[in-house]
Amino acid sequence: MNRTRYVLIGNGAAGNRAAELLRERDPDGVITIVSRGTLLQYRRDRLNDLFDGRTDWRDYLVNAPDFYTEKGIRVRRQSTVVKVDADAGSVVFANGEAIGFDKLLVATGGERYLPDDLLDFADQCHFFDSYEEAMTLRRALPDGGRVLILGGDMAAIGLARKLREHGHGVALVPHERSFRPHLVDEAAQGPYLAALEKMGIEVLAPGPIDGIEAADSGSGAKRVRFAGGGEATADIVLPAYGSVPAVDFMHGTGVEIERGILVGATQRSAKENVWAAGNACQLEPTEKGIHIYNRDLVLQMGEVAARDMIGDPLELFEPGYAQELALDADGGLQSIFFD
Amino acid sequence: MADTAAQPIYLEDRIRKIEESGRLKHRSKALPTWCPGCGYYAMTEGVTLAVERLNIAPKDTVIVSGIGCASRFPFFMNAYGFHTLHGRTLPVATGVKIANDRLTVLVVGGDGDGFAIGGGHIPHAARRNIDITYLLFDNGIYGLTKGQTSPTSVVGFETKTTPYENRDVPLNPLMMLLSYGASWVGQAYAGHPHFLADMITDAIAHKGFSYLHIMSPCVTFDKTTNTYQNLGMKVRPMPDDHDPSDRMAAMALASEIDRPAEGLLYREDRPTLSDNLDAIIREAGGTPPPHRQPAAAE
Amino acid sequence: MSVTDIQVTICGSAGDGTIAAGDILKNTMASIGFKAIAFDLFPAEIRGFGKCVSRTRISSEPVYTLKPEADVLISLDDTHALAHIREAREFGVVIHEECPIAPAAEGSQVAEYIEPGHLPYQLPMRNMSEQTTNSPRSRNMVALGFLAGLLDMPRDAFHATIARKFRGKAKEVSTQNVAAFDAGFDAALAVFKLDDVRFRAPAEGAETGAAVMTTGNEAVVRGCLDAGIDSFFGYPITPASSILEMLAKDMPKRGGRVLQTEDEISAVGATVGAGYTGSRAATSTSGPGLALMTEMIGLGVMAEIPCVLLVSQRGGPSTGMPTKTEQSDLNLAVYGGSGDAQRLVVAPTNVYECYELAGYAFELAETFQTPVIVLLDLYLSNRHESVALPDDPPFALTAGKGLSEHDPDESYQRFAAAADSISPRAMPGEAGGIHTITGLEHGAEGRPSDSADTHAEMNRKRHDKLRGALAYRDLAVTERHGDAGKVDVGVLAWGSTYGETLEAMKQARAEGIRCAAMKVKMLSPLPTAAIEAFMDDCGAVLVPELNHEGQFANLVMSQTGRPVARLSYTTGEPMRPGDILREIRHLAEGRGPRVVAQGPNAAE
Amino acid sequence: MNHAAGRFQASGGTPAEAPAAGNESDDSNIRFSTDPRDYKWVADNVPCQEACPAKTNIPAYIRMIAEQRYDDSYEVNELANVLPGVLGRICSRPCEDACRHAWPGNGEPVDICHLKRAAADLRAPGADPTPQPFPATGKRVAVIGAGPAGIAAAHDLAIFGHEVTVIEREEKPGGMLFYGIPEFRLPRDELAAEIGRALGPGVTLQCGTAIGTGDGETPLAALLADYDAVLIATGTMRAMRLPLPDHETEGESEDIIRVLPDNEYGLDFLVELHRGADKIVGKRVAVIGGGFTAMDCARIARRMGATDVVNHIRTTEEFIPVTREEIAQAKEEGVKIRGMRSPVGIVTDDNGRMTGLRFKRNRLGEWRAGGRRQAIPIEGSEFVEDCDTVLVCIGQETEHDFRPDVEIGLDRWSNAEIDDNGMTSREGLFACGDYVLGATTVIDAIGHARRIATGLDKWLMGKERRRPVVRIKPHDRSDRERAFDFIPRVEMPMLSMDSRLEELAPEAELGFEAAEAAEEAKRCYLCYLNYEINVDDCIYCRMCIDVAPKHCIKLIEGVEVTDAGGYGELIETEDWSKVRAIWIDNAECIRCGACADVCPTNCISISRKELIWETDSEGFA
Repeated sequence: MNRTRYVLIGNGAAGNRAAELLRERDPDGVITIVSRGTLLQYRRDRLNDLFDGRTDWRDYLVNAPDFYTEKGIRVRRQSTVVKVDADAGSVVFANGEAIGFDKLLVATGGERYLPDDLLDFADQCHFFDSYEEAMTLRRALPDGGRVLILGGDMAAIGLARKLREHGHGVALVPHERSFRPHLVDEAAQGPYLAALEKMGIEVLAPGPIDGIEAADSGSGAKRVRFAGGGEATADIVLPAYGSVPAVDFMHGTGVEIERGILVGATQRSAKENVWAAGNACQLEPTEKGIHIYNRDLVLQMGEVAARDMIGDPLELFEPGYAQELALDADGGLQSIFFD
Repeated sequence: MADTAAQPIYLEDRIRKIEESGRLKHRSKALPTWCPGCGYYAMTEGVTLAVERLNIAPKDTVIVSGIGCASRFPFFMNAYGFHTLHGRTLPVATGVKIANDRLTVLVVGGDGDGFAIGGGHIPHAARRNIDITYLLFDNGIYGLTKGQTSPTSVVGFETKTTPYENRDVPLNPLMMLLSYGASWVGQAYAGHPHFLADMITDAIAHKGFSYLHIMSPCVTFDKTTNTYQNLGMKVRPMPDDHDPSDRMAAMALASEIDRPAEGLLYREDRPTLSDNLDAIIREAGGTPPPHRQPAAAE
Repeated sequence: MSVTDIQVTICGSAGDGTIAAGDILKNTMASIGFKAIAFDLFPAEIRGFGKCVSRTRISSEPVYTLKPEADVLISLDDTHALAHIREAREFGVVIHEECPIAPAAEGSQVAEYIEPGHLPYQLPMRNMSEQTTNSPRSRNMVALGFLAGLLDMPRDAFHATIARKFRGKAKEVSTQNVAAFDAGFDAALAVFKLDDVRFRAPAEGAETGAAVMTTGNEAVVRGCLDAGIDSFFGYPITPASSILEMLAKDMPKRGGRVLQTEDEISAVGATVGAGYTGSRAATSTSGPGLALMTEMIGLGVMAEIPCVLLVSQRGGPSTGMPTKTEQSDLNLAVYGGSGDAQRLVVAPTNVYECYELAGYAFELAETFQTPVIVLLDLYLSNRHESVALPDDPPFALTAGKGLSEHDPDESYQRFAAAADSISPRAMPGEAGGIHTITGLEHGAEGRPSDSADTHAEMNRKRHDKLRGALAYRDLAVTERHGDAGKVDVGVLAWGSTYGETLEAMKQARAEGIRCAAMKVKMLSPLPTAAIEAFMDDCGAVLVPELNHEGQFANLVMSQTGRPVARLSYTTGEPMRPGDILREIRHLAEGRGPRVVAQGPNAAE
Repeated sequence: MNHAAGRFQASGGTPAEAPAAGNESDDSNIRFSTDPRDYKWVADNVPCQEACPAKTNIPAYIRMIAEQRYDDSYEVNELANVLPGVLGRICSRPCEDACRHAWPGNGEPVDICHLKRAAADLRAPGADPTPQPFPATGKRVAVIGAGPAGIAAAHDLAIFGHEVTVIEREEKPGGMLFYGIPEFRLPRDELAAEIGRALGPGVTLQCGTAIGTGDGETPLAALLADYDAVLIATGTMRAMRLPLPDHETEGESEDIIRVLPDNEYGLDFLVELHRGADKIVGKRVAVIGGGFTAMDCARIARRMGATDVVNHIRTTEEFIPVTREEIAQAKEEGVKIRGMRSPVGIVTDDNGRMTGLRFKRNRLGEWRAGGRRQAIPIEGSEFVEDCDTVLVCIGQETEHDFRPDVEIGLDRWSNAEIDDNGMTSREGLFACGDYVLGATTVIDAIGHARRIATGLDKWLMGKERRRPVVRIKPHDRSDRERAFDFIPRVEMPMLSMDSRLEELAPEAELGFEAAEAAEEAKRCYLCYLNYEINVDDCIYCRMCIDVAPKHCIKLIEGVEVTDAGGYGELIETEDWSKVRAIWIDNAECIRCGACADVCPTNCISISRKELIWETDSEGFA
């Protein structure tokens, strides 16, 4: 018999949700999740808990390994997709291996956005996008140590809150991409920055970064020099400028990409055997392409895509546009990205 | 004396002569139990003469037998004897020789023991050129088990196991040994005890694997084919012009099964198994222990 | 936890250096004081691109067997590793090649089969090897280095071992391998350690350097050499071939003679011949060969000839499973042959005992003038253990009653009666001892006799004399471990299975079950008294063994007349401690003996 | 030694050169041996020849009969015993007592004697042996007495080339042969013929010439003067006196046997009878004694019409020195033999006529020489047996009346004492036969005479010219079949009883037909065949033992060597390491030849070993 081969690129919520649903509806399908990482799907959004002592990565897994075993879902990790041939129906990995697919879901999510002026100093920075990065950061942060956040997206701000709880010093250098994924004009940032200060976060003057270097030998502290003069030191420098869809590898596959992969109501791309979901996709029509996908929406997308992949599409759903960033009565930040 | 006059045989002179020959010391106390007239008696006497001539002490002689009429051979000799298993004489003898090169190792066995059940060992003993002497007693029948067909039984031979006559072509032992690379191959006839003794002597003296094919009747179970009378008529002396270093010539002789020639068919000198094993030891940086070296080698 | 207990499985194809990598790993660990046990799996047909698997368990505590699962699985050849992917435990590490020579076909890569529970590490071993050594041949070193780096193993110890291993080869061979190793090591330092596979420095005071990784067959060979073996006759057969190979190399250095015979019959025949002549002689074989040898063993028994047979069992019957382990030749070893042909049979339970028993076998053979079978199995023959063999061997270079012990006034009788039923033995070349021996029943002087009295008396003699072997010098033929005194469950085991038995017993005791185990190193004659004493202490007795019929259980029951619970199955693999533990629990619950003769999976 | 001569003599008529069967055609490999071991071998192995005083080569002549070579057979005899035809009838046959065939387990002896006669009877008429004498020596020898000894000696001396004169007192030659032995045992024409042949060329016979100092007698001294040597062969012609306790008082001259009518000495009775005197006997005849003379007297008495003839003997039948046949035939003819008694006196009636004999009973006592037993009288056991005639035959002795002029030394039995050559105490005077031996048998006398003849010749010529030698000749077969061993002894055909008793003359024994002779001849073991294992070729396979009819082939470690230089016991062994040889024990061997037939290496050789006379006219060194 001919078993449908589903390849899901991306080990996040969308991909995993889709896989789960595909399995429910197509018991015989061959389902493969492809991931660049080493770990099974885990809750990146919960990594703050590391600072509560929950350091064992197993605690963040969404499902235990035998969940996949039982469901017969393969998870190819440490596998970087370098090329997709939609017409031939094949996915090629970095090690030259190719696997075939009948239906492809791209759910690679977003990848870290790093301003050009920081590219040279990445190795002086810490990040918080994966368990590995988070653990590295935590190990590098001494008790009561100070963290300097550049930009400051919602994930970083969430972390900042946690760090404060644990008595760490946190400073933040505002940037037009602060508060991402919320879109907040620099001009409109004032009250929100104030809210941050209320949270005990020292807000520094914005400005381009001139360089980042080790503060002094041994301590591991970093010094950040600002183009406009002045500098700041911290134990950890954490660039946090939000993310952009990680879809570069999809160029030239025949799908239409603006920011993300343009998909229709059923998450299907311009290629009839390619779907996209989560932060990798861009819903049409876009008004200026603004899209804020929280976890629930991402799960929905995965589900919609899966339904369509098995040929049982849901009727169009209204992507619930998330509210803007807001302040509560006593001036605290309100965001769907805070759980 | 050359003259044909009946020389009187004065018993006490004979007895003295035998006594002086010294060969009796190679006999055990046990009276041989072969059928009266059996060629094994000639072989026994030949061996006692040979080892005496070669001045080999009984304690340095090891006689290995298998199963068959030869199996009791060691019991009738005053030598270290090992009555082993059917067809396994050569392996055991190999072990004995490898364990101690000082020993003169004789293997005695019949055509059944050697070429039927034991056939697989002969090529290797031969090619390794282990320095032992294999006295193969070929009477073309199984005697101990009371008369069954053997690998050298002639076609048409009727025995208990071939009541409708043997139809299998007998093998040619000499041809085999020659092609196996035996370094000494000879043939003798039990009815010519003096020549037999000489051949046994040469076979033992040869340094390497010596194979002596001894034709003999089975006086009890074969009254028709290999009788003393028939064999006596068949055998012929080795042609004077035969060159024992010519293997092909030897094979030609071996193929004349109707006119078996008595004497040395082939001989060559090449290193024995022990020589080679000791060479290996030296190459490996060891020293062959003296205790098993031939006295000469010490 | 401060205990280190890591099992590494390296899987590759012949030529990938799989076994070599394993050797370096285990030798390094042994050299720095870890206990290690290892079991390599070779292709049945050497060369070709047969599968090679090297399994090594490294522990800071004594270990007696391999674990069923690996903590780390290294694939040097995915096509072979695929089958072993499940061997890695959940959250175990899988290290595999990132860059195959050609774009690999779908389904040919380990990557595709790595279990969700595994932690995969793709590594461009080929590239790294070629970068550092201009050749892909050192992929194994790269992988090993990566492993060492990943587990924070001491780099220098590996360097030393690598240097040792390639001693004698060209200098650059060693340096290139070290370079490849370091490349891997450094690569590992760069990756985030999920910190799951734990490696701890060996316990303080673990003496380093003394222990060497040794296989059962190597230990047997050392035993033979240390016991002064003179002659050896062998015929190649898995898994005993390496004994012949190693002796062929090492015996000549000590003046010994080795002959590869035309078959096993010839091998044992020559061994008997040499033994008769006073040479310390041995042969080696496996079950099928032993079957061929039984007739000659009977002769050895009858003619009272010392000789040693080193037998490594494999899956049977017939050609069976040449590369699988089994303990199904006990009956053959103990009973094989015609007539009442009792001989000595000793069975080592670990690598050190392979050395010990192989060495003592020659003494036993000479002292009791009989064939001695040293009964190993493939698992014991091929597995490595870190053992420290004595510099000063315990073996006597001569043994047994010689001609000198016979009263020169009396005429010499080879089989003269004696209080201990052992007669002075003369050897060819000795004056005054001339005699003939035979496979026929014989009287005291050796001459054949079929008298009823003689036969009865000689049978008695041949059996009685062997009793002495149960109390020979300081050779312990049984050993008890675990709880002393009365226990709920006693496990009676022999051969390689005793390792799994100890593991299972440890766990059982950890679970609070009063449990003891007894190893039986001599199978013939059977130390019945010691066994019965052990049984007296046991609420129930379990006999685990790798055969279908429960041959050892049968032996014990027939000689003690007491019931035992059996755990006998044949998978071709070593027994799983879990299966033994399961039976121990079963018996501990007071549920009666049961016979478990199915494979482990079916057993629950 | 001079072989040429040996061969010459051998071709003089020994069977060696007699035309023979194929296996004898080649003479090149004959050997002659004087090795004592060979003499001993013959002595041990050919018991008949050894027992024969004349050393007759018995196996040879018997074999020739089997081959129907009667002339050769007769010749072989003649060479040894001079008078085959005579001895073939009346010989005392010591050979038959010794015959291997008579040994325990082997059955009855071969009828050696009668085969001798058969050779004589069956040979071609007039085919006499023609011995070639030595060149004449010119020596003259006188032989006194033409009895068996005289005839034999004269015959030999003539062959030695001497000129011989035989002087006989009686009218006819033959001595006891003519005057003692009755015609029914020895036909006179046969006797005359043989004597005539024996005393052939070179012998002068003077009968009716008495030696003595009386009228018409020739003094011995004169003979000694005339001849180079004189040989006395007068035998024992005087009957021994019967000692009778009742009549001890009477002196020699009053011997009651001589004075009382109807009493007579058997010897005198026979001599007178054969001189031609009329002799009669009563109905009841008592013969005292158990020797040949006694038997002859008894059987003659039967033929003279006596109805009740009794032989009274001191012991029993088995101890009397006559052949079994003799006794058997006598009994057939009605002669009674009464044993265990000794006469003590003559019983006479009032007018002095003899009526009977008084005896004492005897019991058997000690053994005596020659297998006799002592008889010990039992006191008070006397009894009387009536009879009409008494013939006393208890023995004979030498008489010396004929030489009052010449003294010679005598032994304690008053027989002549002689040296090795046979010479008496008187230079040149020799003696032989019964005159030296005392009363013996014909063959004893002949055998002795021939030895003395050799000695006399040696004395005359100063060197030995004849001696025994062992002739050894390869022989390729046994000449026998095992079946021969089971042939029963052939009975001698006898004249019917009534025609036997009618008159004195007719011969009782009719002699063998050719077929009978051949059959009997087959029975002979041919002991002269020597079966020997050539130890060099022997492989000790014991096949010969396997087929041996008895324990005649032995595993031996040694053999006793006797002082005589011959072999004694074979020392047997079952210890292989001591088995020096497998050897045929010729004492046991019955020459069946089975062993030689089966030997795989043909190491069993057969050779004929015969004791023959080697002669050399030049004498031996």
